[in-house]
Amino acid sequence: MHRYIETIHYFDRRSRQLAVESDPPPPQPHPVIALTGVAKSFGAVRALVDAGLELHSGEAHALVGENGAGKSTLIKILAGLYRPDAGHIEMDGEAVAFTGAADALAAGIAVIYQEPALFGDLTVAENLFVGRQPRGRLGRIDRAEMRRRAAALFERLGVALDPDRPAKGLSIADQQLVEIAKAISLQARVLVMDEPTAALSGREVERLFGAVDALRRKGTAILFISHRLEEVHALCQRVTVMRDGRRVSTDPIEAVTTDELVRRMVGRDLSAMYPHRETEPGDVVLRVEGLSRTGLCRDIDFTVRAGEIVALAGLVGAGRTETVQAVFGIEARDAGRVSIDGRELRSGDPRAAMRAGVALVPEDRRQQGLLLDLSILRNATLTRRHRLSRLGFLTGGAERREAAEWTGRLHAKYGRLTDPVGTLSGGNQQKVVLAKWLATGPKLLIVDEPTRGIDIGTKAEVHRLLSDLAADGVAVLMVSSELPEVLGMADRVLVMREGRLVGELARPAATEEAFMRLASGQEHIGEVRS
Amino acid sequence: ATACGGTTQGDDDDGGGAATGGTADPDADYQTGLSIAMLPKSVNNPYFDASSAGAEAVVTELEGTYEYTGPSDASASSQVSYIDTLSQQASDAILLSANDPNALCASLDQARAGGTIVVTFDSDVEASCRDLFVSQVNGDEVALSLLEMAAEQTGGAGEIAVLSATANATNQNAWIEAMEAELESNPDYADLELVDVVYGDDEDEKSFSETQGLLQTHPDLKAIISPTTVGIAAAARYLSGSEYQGEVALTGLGTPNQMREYIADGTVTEFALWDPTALGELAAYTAAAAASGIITGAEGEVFTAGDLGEYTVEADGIVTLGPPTRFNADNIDDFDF
Amino acid sequence: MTTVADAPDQTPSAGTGSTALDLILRFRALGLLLALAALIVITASVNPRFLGAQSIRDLLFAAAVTVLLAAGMTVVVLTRGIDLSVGSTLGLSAYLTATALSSGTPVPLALLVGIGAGAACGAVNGAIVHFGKVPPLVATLGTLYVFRGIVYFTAGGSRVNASDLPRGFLDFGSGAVLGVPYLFIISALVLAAVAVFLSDYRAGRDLYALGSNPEAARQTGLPAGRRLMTAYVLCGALAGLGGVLYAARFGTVDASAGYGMELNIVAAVVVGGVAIFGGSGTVLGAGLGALLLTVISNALPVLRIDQFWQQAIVGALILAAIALDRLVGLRAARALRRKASHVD
Amino acid sequence: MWTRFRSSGALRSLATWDAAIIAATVLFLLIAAQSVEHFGTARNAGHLVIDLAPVLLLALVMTLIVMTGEIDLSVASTVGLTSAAMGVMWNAGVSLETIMPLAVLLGAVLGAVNGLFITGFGLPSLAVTIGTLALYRGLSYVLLGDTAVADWPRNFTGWTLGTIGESGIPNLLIPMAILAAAFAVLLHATTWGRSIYAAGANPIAAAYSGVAVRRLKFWLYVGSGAMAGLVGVLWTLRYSSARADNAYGLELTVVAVVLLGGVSIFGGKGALPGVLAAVVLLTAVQNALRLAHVSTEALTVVTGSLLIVAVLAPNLISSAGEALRARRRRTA
Ligand SMILES: Nc1ncnc2c1ncn2[C@@H]1O[C@H](COP(=O)(O)OP(=O)(O)OP(=O)(O)O)[C@@H](O)[C@H]1O
Ligand SMILES: Nc1ncnc2c1ncn2[C@@H]1O[C@H](COP(=O)(O)OP(=O)(O)OP(=O)(O)O)[C@@H](O)[C@H]1O
Ligand SMILES: [Mg+2]
Ligand SMILES: [Mg+2]
Repeated sequence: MHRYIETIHYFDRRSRQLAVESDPPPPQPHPVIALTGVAKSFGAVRALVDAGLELHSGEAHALVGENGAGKSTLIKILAGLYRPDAGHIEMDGEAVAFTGAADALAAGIAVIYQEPALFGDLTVAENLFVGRQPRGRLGRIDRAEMRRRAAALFERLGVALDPDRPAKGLSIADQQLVEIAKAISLQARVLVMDEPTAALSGREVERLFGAVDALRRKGTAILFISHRLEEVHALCQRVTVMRDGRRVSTDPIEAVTTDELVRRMVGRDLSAMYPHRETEPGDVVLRVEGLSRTGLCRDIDFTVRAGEIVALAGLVGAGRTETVQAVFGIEARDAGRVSIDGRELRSGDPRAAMRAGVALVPEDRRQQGLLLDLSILRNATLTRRHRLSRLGFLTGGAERREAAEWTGRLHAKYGRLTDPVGTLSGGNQQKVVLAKWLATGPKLLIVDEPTRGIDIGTKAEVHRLLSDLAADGVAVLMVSSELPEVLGMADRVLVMREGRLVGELARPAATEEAFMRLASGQEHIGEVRS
Repeated sequence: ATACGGTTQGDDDDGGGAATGGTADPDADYQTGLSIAMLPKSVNNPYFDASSAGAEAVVTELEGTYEYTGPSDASASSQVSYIDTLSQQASDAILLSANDPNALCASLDQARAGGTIVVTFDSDVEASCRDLFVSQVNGDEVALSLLEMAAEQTGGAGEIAVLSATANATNQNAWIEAMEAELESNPDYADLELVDVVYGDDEDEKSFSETQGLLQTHPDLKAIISPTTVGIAAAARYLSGSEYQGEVALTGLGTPNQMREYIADGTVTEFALWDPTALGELAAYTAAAAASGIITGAEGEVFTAGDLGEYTVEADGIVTLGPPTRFNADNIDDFDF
Repeated sequence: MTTVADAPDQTPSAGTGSTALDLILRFRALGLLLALAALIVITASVNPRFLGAQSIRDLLFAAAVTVLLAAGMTVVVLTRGIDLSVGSTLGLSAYLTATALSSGTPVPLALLVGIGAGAACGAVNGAIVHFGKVPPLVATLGTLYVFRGIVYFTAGGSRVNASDLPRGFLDFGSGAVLGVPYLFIISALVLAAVAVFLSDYRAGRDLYALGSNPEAARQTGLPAGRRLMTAYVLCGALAGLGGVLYAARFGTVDASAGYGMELNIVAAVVVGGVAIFGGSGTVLGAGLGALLLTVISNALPVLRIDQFWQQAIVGALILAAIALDRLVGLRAARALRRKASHVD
Repeated sequence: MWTRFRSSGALRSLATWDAAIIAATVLFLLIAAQSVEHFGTARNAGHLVIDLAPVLLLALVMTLIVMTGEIDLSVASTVGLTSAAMGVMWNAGVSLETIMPLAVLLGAVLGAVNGLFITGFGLPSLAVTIGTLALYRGLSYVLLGDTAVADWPRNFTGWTLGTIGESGIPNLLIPMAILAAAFAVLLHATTWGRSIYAAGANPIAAAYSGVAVRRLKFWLYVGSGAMAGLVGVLWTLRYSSARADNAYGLELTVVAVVLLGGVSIFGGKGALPGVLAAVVLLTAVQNALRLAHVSTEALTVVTGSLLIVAVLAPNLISSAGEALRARRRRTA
């Protein structure tokens, strides 16, 4: 609990530092845009049940909620990408129905999506203006003009990107910056930002806020989604909280403390989330020495002992995923040793790692974790197919028993084992991924963002599961972007920055300030803006 | 050897004929109600359309049922399926122009076992696999008249080249062989040199570009002989549009309708061909005769093919239409096919 | 973690990316040009007549149709598509044009018939792909058979002979100015037009975007349907025009016109450096690819290389071309990655 | 109603495309046997079996390859090249007993070349196999040029067309059936088959789950080549003619039946029974149309249309289902 309180105080301090002088927006006859009673389901998943939102011009409105609360889905409905199953959208009091992104754009709604989606083969400048390139004589594209505008835009945002380079190969951060520049250049009436700062550093965030606030003052309505509450306080005048696809509340930002916000988001006392656990770690299971991958991570040394939960923390883009990928061997390492129980693993050979008892629950469920079109059965038993076979032949029975057992143990909810796994809710998908790896009975369990996009209940279950495994002597290496999770679960926290291991925090010493200091490389958290 | 498309050890044990067994009754009449089908190298080919017209006329005259069927690509494997189909429909006779001398044998044997008479025309198969072969002309005659024309048009001296059809075409290869032999032996042709043989695969475009190739590789080329209707037309069209028009002589086997304009514009002086319609007629008569037991395919048997007159079966069950007709500015307008 | 102010020295220093990109593009074009030049020089040194006016004219004649179809194919491939039906489309258009002409239709009208037929075929493909959500490979493999079948139906065994076509049309087909055939001039002009369309017009750029990242295209609200239709119709129309040129050049047209041409065209496009999975490549590259393949098939006989070797060599060349492309691509990617990364 | 339709496993499996194609095939055979003269005869059945042999054999491996999201357009050229090579060896006096295994081996090598370019250098299989399509066909012309080798021992050529005793069952039927069964088991009941589906459904996730995707694909191409070699032997003996242009253009037919069989060109979806049915259907339809004196032209159109419909139909059905469910939700 005390750790959690600290979080809040830290947030509050930080928000004061970031805060932009905000004058209250003039009262509006109609909200620019209003959503009421919106519902949306994806097969079994009810992403939105009864969501609502009002945006006034000239206000910055925050939308907060746990992972899977339905924020992004709401955004995609606003952007015309999804059709709501129920509810309606009004602009200036007029009912509207968007059939595609084009409609929403035409109506003046610009969106920065959670996952940057650029055209790798086009230049940065073209990515900014695709579909609306400046035109010269005979309607031909005026490249010089386009470059000029791009440069000006980057100037304003203080981004040092060459407009003529291809978007392919941009870092996540740079990709996000391009998306932001693009949205801002649209001069839209409504600017929606879905976790735009997830990949950005303090300075970039400030510049972004500067630009956004300028737009707001000109009357643009801003919808801002973020898991960083200090930013919410810094930028926004009002805040709407969502939980499990429903609107919980909407208030002026001064009216709610961060403390209260979190309680509403989570719907229960956070400190209850992390099962307490007394561990006396056993022998070293994983030893990593001088691990390097060109351009991604460098000279990483650490160990994980049996029965220990070690967190690999850092800001998004710090290279944590790259590191664990190299440990598991899915990506070859350029230098260094990785050994399990003292035996070195061949570089770039995940099968060897699996034989040695390593399991990796990857960061991206849909891309790396599951065969979405195949059945739960197939997915759950894929990693065990050899052990379930006799002379290479598989008898359906054994597979079914195995799958049923593990999905059962994890309380996964589904119709039939033969349903395509893609039809499950995010949380249950994540459970299938966990099931397929726990079934291998690993010595070392690596989990990368184990609770990303899964709902609050499942999250607690996953946490309990991890600590139970640790208690049974499994070595657990956890990558997570959620600070409370990291601090709540880990015995030791390894902090990464820019592909390097910059420090280690043992349990008592692991506080947000300590972490932030290491992770952001800013010696004194108090001097962010210097 | 080439008669078997290049195989080295062909076996011509039983010299065709007798396969139908029984004895011939020269005085018998043509049966009516025979079902006769023509199976060309490929449908969509004007030359075979002409033959088909001839055959159809005969069959209707004999009050039989006629069918013209075949693959759209000139490949042996697809011809096989059609032979199988026909033999199941128990046609009395098949008139076949083969894409391969051997590939069809198995199916043909089956067909003949089922009592179907197999008469090849235009392009033969192994003698053992068919009852009779209706040859457009005696192979040597063609070769001779082609060389004759080439010699006349080149003044009997200089480089000549051959633009053939597909590389496996039995008849083409036979003619080319005969020409080579004649060039060797005949002193009149001492100064003629056959410098190259290229294949246009009976495709207009390929023949066209092969002609280009010839003229570039052999600057001193005096004449091109193209013993295939597709080839000569393509070559003529190329020459007529090029600087070689009138410089390089072109002769071979072509249809008057295709060559008329090139005779007119002087690209071509003289070329030859038998009448494919007549060939079709003769094939039909031969098949009908065999089906009616008038002939068995044994050497020396005689039968009457309507207006075409009387024909004698030669060795290996071959029936020959006669010497090719030569077409030039004087007579070309008398023909329309 | 950022590539910005914190560490200006490590930013993707201006130009690096783009020059790397330019390098690839230039290199591809360069590679093709070098190959072309080498081939021509060698051939000419073996047989000077290869550079003779006549020979060059023949070469351009042969290239005209391939270049045209390659241009069309590029447009489709850029959108992650492919059109295997171009050969059949060309056949259909060629036959319709020829019959129209032989039945006394004025040339301009016949021209429209040919192009129209092609465009119609393209529209069918586009509709099946976009509305039917059928993968392009499958859809056009199907229409390859269907269109060819239609040609067989209409043509049967008949063949339009040169003598049936108006003199003017044939003269146009075999005519040339300054040794350059009209047909090639047309192809060249069309190629240029398509090139400008793809590089300088929004619709053109959209095609690249669609091929590069369909999901992003959806988010950006690009009119995917309209663009796809445009691409396939354009490809079909060019195949149609190709059919007209074919008729003009060969004079005789039968049901087999353009049979089996599709794979050569795809090959030309691939050799020309257009990514088979869309998004990158230029129509000029494709044009060069087509030209290169034509030069090869014309040079090999002149080089007295056994004609039976020709196809084999073409095949080997295709492999070489895509392998080279991949190599260059990897190099560039690694360069960019190193520049983009903040980890020194 | 739609819910019930979806929720019943049995019905759902019936609704899958390969089930549909099997039903269609059976139906067609029955109807044709009744309505088309000579179709139902044992003799015709024999012809059918022999006619579909090459396509079926090639389709077996092609199915696995397409299942992994790749394609092999060079199979027909590989058949041609092995056939040509057989001819050369035979002329050189090598015994047929030696030639046949060598031919299969050659096929495997040619397949390995494809595999190397695709998995080794990571090149798109479509482009690579278009290249080898030209290369292999070209090489077979280099080997055999314009000649054909035809004097194959009668006892071998006879066997390919012969029947078991008087039973009227073609000799080819048994081995083909065994092979087909073997591949069905391989794909549907072995760890290897699971890996194939995984690699096709999502290569990244497959790799994360310990599937050696590249190695898997490489060996599939080797297998494809070997099978093409086998078909080369079969083709040569069946037509007792080794020629450079053997099996020209067959690759498109093979791809067509695989897609017609309900295998997704993007990989991960499909089943072997569907493909087997598709082979029978396509061959039977063409055979029946020929017997019914339908023109060659029609055959071509039918083939193409079948292919498009095969993929179009499920899409239309599913999108119709979507609409239905959407409406239900709105009304609910
Ligand atoms: N395309 C989809 N298909 C199926 N389920 C989906 C889809 N998109 C979202 N979901 C599910 O809908 C729920 C809400 O997803 P959404 O992305 O809106 O949550 P979120 O609030 O944006 O979470 P986060 O904070 O992680 O972005 C989740 O359970 C998710 O798994
Ligand atoms: N597609 C890409 N191209 C180039 N660089 C990339 C790409 N993706 C990530 N990077 C860089 O690699 C490093 C690690 O990226 P990544 O986001 O996977 O790290 P991470 O610590 O796993 O972050 P998270 O797991 O929170 O996403 C970052 O510096 C990022 O900029
Ligand atoms: Mg979200
Ligand atoms: Mg990560």
